Amino acid sequence: MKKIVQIIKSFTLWELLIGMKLTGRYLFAKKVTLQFPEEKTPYSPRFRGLHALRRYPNGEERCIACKLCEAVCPALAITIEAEPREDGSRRTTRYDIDLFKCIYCGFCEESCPVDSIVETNMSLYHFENRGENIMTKPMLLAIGDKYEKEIAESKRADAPYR
Amino acid sequence: MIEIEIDGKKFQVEPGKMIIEVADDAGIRIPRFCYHKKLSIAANCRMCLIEVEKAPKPLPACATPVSDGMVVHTHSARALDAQRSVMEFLLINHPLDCPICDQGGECELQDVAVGYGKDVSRYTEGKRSVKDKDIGSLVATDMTRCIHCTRCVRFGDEVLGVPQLGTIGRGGKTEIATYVEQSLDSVMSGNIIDLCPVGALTSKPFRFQARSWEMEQETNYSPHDCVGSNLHIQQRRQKVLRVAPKENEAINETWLSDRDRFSYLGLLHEDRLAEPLIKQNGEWKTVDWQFALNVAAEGIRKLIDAQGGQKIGAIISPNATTEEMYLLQKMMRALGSQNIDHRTRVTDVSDQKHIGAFPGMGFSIASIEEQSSILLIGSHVTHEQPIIGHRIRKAALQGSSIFAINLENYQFPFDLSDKLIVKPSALVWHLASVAKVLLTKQTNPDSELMAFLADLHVSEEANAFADKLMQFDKGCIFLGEIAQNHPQASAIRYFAELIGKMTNAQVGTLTTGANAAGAWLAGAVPHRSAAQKSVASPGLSAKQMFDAKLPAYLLFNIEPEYDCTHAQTAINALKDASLVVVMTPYVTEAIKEYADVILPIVPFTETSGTYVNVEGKWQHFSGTVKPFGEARPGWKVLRVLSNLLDLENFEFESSLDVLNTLKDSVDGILGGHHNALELPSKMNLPHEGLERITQWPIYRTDNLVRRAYALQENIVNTIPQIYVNNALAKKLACAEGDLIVVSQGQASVTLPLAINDALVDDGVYIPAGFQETATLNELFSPVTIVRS
Amino acid sequence: MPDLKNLTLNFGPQHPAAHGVLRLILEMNGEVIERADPHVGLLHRGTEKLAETKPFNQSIGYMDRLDYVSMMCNEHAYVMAIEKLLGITPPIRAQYIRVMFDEITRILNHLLWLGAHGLDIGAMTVFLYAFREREDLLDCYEAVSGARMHATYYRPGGVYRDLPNAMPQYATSKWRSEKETRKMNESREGSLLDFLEDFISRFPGKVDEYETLLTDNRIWKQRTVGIGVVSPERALALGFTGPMLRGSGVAWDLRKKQPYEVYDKLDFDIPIGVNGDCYDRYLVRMEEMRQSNQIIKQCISWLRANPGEVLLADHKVTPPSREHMKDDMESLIHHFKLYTEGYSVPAGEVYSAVEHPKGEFGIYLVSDGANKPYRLKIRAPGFSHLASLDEMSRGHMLADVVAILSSQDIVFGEIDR
Amino acid sequence: MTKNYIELLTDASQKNIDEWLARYPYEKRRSALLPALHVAQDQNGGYLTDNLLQAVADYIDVPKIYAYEAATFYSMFELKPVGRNKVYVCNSVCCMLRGSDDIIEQLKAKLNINLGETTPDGKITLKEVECLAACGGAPAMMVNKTYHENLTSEKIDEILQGLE
Repeated sequence: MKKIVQIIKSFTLWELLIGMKLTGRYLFAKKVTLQFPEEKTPYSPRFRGLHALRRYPNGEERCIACKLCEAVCPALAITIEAEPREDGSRRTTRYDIDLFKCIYCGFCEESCPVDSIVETNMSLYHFENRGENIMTKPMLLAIGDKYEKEIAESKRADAPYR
Repeated sequence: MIEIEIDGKKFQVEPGKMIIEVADDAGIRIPRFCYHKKLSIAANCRMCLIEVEKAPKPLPACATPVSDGMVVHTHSARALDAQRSVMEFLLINHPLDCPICDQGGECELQDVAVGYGKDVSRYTEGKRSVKDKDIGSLVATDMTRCIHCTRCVRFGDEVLGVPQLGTIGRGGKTEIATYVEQSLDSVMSGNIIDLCPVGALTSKPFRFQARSWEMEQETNYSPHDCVGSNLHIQQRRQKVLRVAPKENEAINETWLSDRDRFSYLGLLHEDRLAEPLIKQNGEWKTVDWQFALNVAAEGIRKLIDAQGGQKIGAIISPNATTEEMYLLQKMMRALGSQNIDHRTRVTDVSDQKHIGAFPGMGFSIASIEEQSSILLIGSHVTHEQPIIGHRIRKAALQGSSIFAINLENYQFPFDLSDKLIVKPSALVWHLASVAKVLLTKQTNPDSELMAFLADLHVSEEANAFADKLMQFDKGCIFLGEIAQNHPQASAIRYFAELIGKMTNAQVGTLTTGANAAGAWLAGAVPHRSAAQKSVASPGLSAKQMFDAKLPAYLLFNIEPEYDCTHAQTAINALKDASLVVVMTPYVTEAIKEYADVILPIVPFTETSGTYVNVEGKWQHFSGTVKPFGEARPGWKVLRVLSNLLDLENFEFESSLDVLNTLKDSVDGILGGHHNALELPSKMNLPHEGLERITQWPIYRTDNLVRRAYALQENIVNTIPQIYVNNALAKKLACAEGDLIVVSQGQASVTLPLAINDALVDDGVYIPAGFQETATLNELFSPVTIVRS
Repeated sequence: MPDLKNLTLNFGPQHPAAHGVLRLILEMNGEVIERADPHVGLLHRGTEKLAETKPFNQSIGYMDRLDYVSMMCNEHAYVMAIEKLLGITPPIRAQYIRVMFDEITRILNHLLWLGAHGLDIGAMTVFLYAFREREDLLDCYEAVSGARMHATYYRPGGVYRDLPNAMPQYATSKWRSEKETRKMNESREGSLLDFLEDFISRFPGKVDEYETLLTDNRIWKQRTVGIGVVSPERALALGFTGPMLRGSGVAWDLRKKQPYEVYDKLDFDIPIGVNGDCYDRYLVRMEEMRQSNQIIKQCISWLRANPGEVLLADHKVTPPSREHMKDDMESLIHHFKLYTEGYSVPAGEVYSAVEHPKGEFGIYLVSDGANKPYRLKIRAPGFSHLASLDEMSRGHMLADVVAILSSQDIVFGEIDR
Repeated sequence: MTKNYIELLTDASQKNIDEWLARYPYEKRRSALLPALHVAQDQNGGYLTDNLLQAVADYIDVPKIYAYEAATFYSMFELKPVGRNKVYVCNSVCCMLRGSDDIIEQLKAKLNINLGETTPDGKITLKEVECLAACGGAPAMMVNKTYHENLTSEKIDEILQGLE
């Protein structure tokens, strides 16, 4: 009996028909794809994307040139130079992140004692020319200024876990 | 010898040693803050608590002497518990500064906290804060971070001998402070940066520049004085950021003078020359090396064809490396000139053929501590060679008697048993009279000498001084900068040698510059070529070259207006010369005025080379960073220039090649001895009236130091003024700050008056090494003063 | 009869079926493989040497990039090696989280393998289906670590952060109404565990779908049954591990044989094959996904019931919380030192291995007492699998090489290191 | 120009210090610092000035920082002008347990000043000090150079009355 069933199935291409039925069902099912870029997948507040340097609400830059991020960076992507600012405080004169070297491990953000360097949830950026991969201090601060609201929100959401 | 046991290991130790010393020798690590092997024991940090069996409480390892049969546990539960508790206490008031603190990463407090402390704090109360102190241009303070180990206080007390720091207040309100806040006026104050285990005292010029883990360090040697202090040059991305001492018990122990520590600040001064320059039709043009060297070689060749090789003079800095000295003298001699010298400040060279392999010490720096008596002649040793000054202080603390014959009663950090403060022109006179007194006490005095000194009137002071000198047992005599630069230097040497012979003391010369010994051995002197070979007809000394107004000069790493005696003569001679080739790291307007070709060479951090210190110790180093711009190491420039001049035997491939060629023939030669000096022809009577006294202030000694801004701003740095004592100021009816004119023959300078009561009567101290004073010529000569 | 010569064929290193940068030198007699010589090393990045120059923690991120489809499992072996040397045990909750993510990773890996395997043999659909499921799991990765692939999530002493209590949600757009969006967000209303639970309840059905498409499919069977047969003896001799070994009928799984973390507390089965051909290896992996689903389910219920620490509170090794770091001295010092110098690991050597989706992934770590490894050796399962390609494909047709290669589940990140 | 600060010390003070100096060998002359500072303080109406510290240091021939260290360490030395009478209340463990807190409160209220302050009429300076070594008679306080032990509220009123 089993054998007969198998022969019938074999001749009727049964397993292929079953498969077609499955794919046929999906043909009419709702699409799971999104209309990028108008639609985007949701980002976790922990997302590690493009870097930014943040400021305090009073406009003072947070970074104090402690160089922990530079030290902890496994890819040696961060280069910092510092000197006393006019008011005697410790500030960077150079803060470069080489995005080609960066491995987005998030250690810089973890190490930062003043929540200055953060990885935002921006993952969409591109370069057109050689050299644009180096993010300088003004560029990083500009990103921080522009997206401070979003950054603060995601950092707040994740704060209880850190 | 007694036996003790530490952590299960048995040790045979000398009684009287502290446990921590035994543990350190055995490599057993005990945490500590206040203990430092070069300082006295304070036992106030309590970090080194360890368990000793049968003792009721944990004991501080730094202050517990060993005893027979002692059983010590450094890592027992009890010891660790004690250490953990102490650590918790120490951190109670420590501010959360790590991220902004320069010490972070090389901080003993961090290391010990991680190694021996708890990992979370139980302290929730407020922390104290302490106002920062301004203690000068070299050391930055953040006193809130202080943990009161008092290392800096003890350093000032014991090592510098100028107690300026102290602990004020009590308990939780203790602070380290200077007495009503003043700058540290010491030439070794930078060492408190190394001593401070936390970030309370850090280097001001280095502030916020880099973290310890970013820098790489290379061993190098001090390029400023004849001591040859060992140092670590620390660089990041090809920029020297810091200099730290390298421990060498035989030379600088763990210390470093401020000059050696901070001179790196001048390395990348804006004067640094990046590319060769030549003067064409009165205009300066930047050219490439090939072109510049060809111009220089062509000029030299033309001059030799026209006037002969002996018409060229070469003057090299005493801070140049031995290799550079060797190559330059070899080149000069191959060109047919014996005119090479490194003694830019020396006037009197009449006895040069009698000087041994090199003027040096003949005994080791470390053995200075063992001398029972030391006589300083014309030497401000603590400013000229701070490390030697420190060794002399250590000798004094151990009971040696220190004597001085000087032009100024310098504030030494040790007590002088006796001193003679004399006028420049009376220096020889006084030495001779001391010698005479000593001579008369000899059983069998040299009759020729006695006859020579017969007319000499011996003052009461000299008599007493000589009497005390007689007690010399094992002693030494140091000839300082003034003794060497004095117009009668050879006479001074003669009498010093004579006094030495009669008092059983060795005579040492504390030479100027880092490499005078190397210069003599390499042949950078007019009367001897490399390896002490005498030349048939000696050439001219540096001063004689300028006096002779030669048509061509080669200058290597010097700035004659600052570095040379008779600066004005030198400048005039250079301006009149038809060819002046200057090899220098720094270019100034003054150099541009007389030079025809300027070749950029590099300072000591960018080249490899060798310094020979005053003991005759050869110290080779390799370059720490890449040369600045197109500048090249001096030895390479000299080699290529020699090649372009078609000279033979200049195929050196590395500085080691050069060194080996030289060293094979001179290895093991010790300096310091003077062979059969000759009696001076006659004794000049001391001059009546005012006389100039000249010295190179500690931070004006060479082109690198002069450009180190923090040293220039330091309180120790002399400012160009005219210094006289109170009595003279009164006589002149002048007050401090009045502008006055000092004339010396035709030349004169106008500068404010300053009072220094330590100066000899009738002595007018006008420091050298400044633009303002370069118009004067003679270092020690009569002057006249009028109010401006 | 013309004179026939063997043809030497260069396969890769830029061939779409080469699973990365494999360069395969094939000696062919007509269409029959005489010899297959895989050349490796084109993706060599010196991970082992690099690790010698960095503090221990800084290399975690590089472990992700070894087998870049089973990221957290690589990390797992590495942090376990460090933990063994340090003599520390992570909190039990961290162990459950690790096991859960190891199994998520296993599903991720097998899904990718399934898709690629299908593509190689000519089945397009299953690739799309597999990647649809991968999205959800990558969302879990992102929610917990912030990265969809290179997580850098495991740390010696536990995992960096606890599981989040909220999942990010879709926003409305001009393409989707609020109602539709709400529907999409249905599974995202709760915590990560809720989201994951929703997934595992759906997932067995999805596996059924894949099987519907493949298991009985005659083309599939023709391409895989009896292809690349390895006997149990040869499998052991060749150093096979994981599904490659189990496909040949050897019941060997580190999760059972040398249970690490909490595997001994979990209920799951080890599937094994019979014939040791590509088809059996396929079946084994399909069943493994179902078993992983089972393990995840158990982990979820445990994690729900047992909140707690996920990182050891020993701040000589793990960084203190940010709150502490900002207001107490000891914590700040430890934070500073941990992120610059790292911790020192007692001298010694250790081998730690995990049952990686591809087999036994091992880390051999030698410490001389410093803050960075003295030597790090990575045992990549794929390396010995690839080495047997010659033996497995000899006598097969050219097209079978592709099937064999993809049934080995080769990823060059780990082979070239 | 260095000023001669020693002149600030009166002849009597100098003589007094000489007596102290005579008790110590020359190398240990730093030991005379403490009594010498007392002498200087007494001479100057109960407090020391910077110049006086310098004078004492110069006189004993020790670095001035030594004098400064000692004067800031001990609570018996005042570096600011004080009242005619100094009231030092002990607040170490024994006295605290026996109620010195109340005594301090009472004194503060009565004199209407805070710790470390002087009454506007310059009569009394109130200060809290560490152990007076009178634990047996706690609570204790020192008024000028007299000890008062087993203090009670009434006793304090009495003592304050007696001051001028």
